[in-house]
Amino acid sequence: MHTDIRIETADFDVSAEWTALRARLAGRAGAVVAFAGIVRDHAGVDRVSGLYLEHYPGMTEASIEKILAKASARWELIDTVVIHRVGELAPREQIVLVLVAAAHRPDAFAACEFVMDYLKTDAVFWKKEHRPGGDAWIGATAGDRERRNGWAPDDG
Amino acid sequence: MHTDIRIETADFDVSAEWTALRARLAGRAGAVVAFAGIVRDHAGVDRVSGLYLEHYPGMTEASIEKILAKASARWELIDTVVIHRVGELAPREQIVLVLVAAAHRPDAFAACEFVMDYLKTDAVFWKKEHRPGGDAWIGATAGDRERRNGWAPDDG
Amino acid sequence: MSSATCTVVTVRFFGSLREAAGRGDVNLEVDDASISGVRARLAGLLCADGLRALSGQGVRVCVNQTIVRGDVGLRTGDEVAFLPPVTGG
Amino acid sequence: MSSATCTVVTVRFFGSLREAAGRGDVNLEVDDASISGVRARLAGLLCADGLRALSGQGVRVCVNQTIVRGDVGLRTGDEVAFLPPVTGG
Repeated sequence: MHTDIRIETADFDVSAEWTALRARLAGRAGAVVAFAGIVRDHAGVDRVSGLYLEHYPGMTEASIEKILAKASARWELIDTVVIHRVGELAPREQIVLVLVAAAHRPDAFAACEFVMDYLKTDAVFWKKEHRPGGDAWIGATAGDRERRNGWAPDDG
Repeated sequence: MHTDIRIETADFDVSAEWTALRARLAGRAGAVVAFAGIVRDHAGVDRVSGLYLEHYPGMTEASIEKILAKASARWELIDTVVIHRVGELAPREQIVLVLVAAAHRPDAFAACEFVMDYLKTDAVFWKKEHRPGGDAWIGATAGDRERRNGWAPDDG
Repeated sequence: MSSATCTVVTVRFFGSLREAAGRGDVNLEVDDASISGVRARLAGLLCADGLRALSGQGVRVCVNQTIVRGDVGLRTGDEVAFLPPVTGG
Repeated sequence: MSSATCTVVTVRFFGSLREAAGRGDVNLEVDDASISGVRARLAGLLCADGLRALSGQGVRVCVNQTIVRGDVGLRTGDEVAFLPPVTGG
């Protein structure tokens, strides 16, 4: 499986990543699923004027590698790309891109969603929301943990 | 909800579609999921040298509209795009693109997969595979129907 | 048959049925303005295999792009379509 | 303290702990070459709030980018990191 993990301050270009992935694919790939996370301008009832994302170089990449290894042990994947931004991000900016190519559609969908769910709970990032009332460091929510734990090893 | 349904002979440009969708999104969109189906060079053990896709202009678009209406009744969606190609397609060519934007990730993932599952069973297309032993019209498989029926109205 | 008493409909065939019928569409004048009237008229037009395919498993009949069940009446200008099982994606 | 008996480690703070500690990293000379030795040394360096935060709920300690539980020994050059609860995506 081809794997690409990148932590970047600059915005990523989904078009370029998609095109590069497609160029790598041989004829056995039947499905590509892409997920992009975008900074919303609110969180619940609170307005959010931006996010600050921090990582631990080395450890962060390793935490994502572990997630991709888990995914490729469960599904037959051909190509996976994870790009995660750090630094200051304004609303409407892209935060994260997950690209998964597989021979079959169910594998590509499940793996992409699995990777996103694990990124929320297991990837080594810290996230601060800028709100009118002040900044707030936010962690994974109970809902995030529930979704992650829903991927029991035997339900895939 | 913004909706765009197109049946085209020419290849589509995921980059252009992605960029256009992002430009339409306001700050409440937090998630974009894209699925692209690609012609594989085999089906099971058989080599496949290409596909021929046929549609019924008017009725095909209506069948996809109905699928998108079902999806938007179940999930909170902001923007959906379905582009489906017809005509002769070679292995590695793109067949179908489904783009879904939503405020939240679970909605975007579920709706995109739902739309793909329904396209397999309910969208008005006919598909012929070119194989070394001769051409074969193929229909939705038992697996396709199972996946579609898995979206019972009360399990979302 | 006189055009005054005749109903003219378009019949369309898709996918494997288009191949079995040897054509994509045909305009038919039918005395019996109904699906069964169309089928009777097609009996004089298609080969046995083509005709049999129209009643194959999973084949649906549409009038003006709406699926119909059983026999229904037709008017001049109606479009009757025979659809084999569909699959997209 | 003499450099011959001292262990020099780098301590790093992330996210809310970086803010609570008022710094991202610091090089520490510790006589007691262990996590508890680092904590003792930090007591003389951080304000009470910062120190308390290091023992907050969900805080994990890493040595050379591997999570450790309980107290472990350290060598010169080791990197000790305090990680508050993570979230990506």
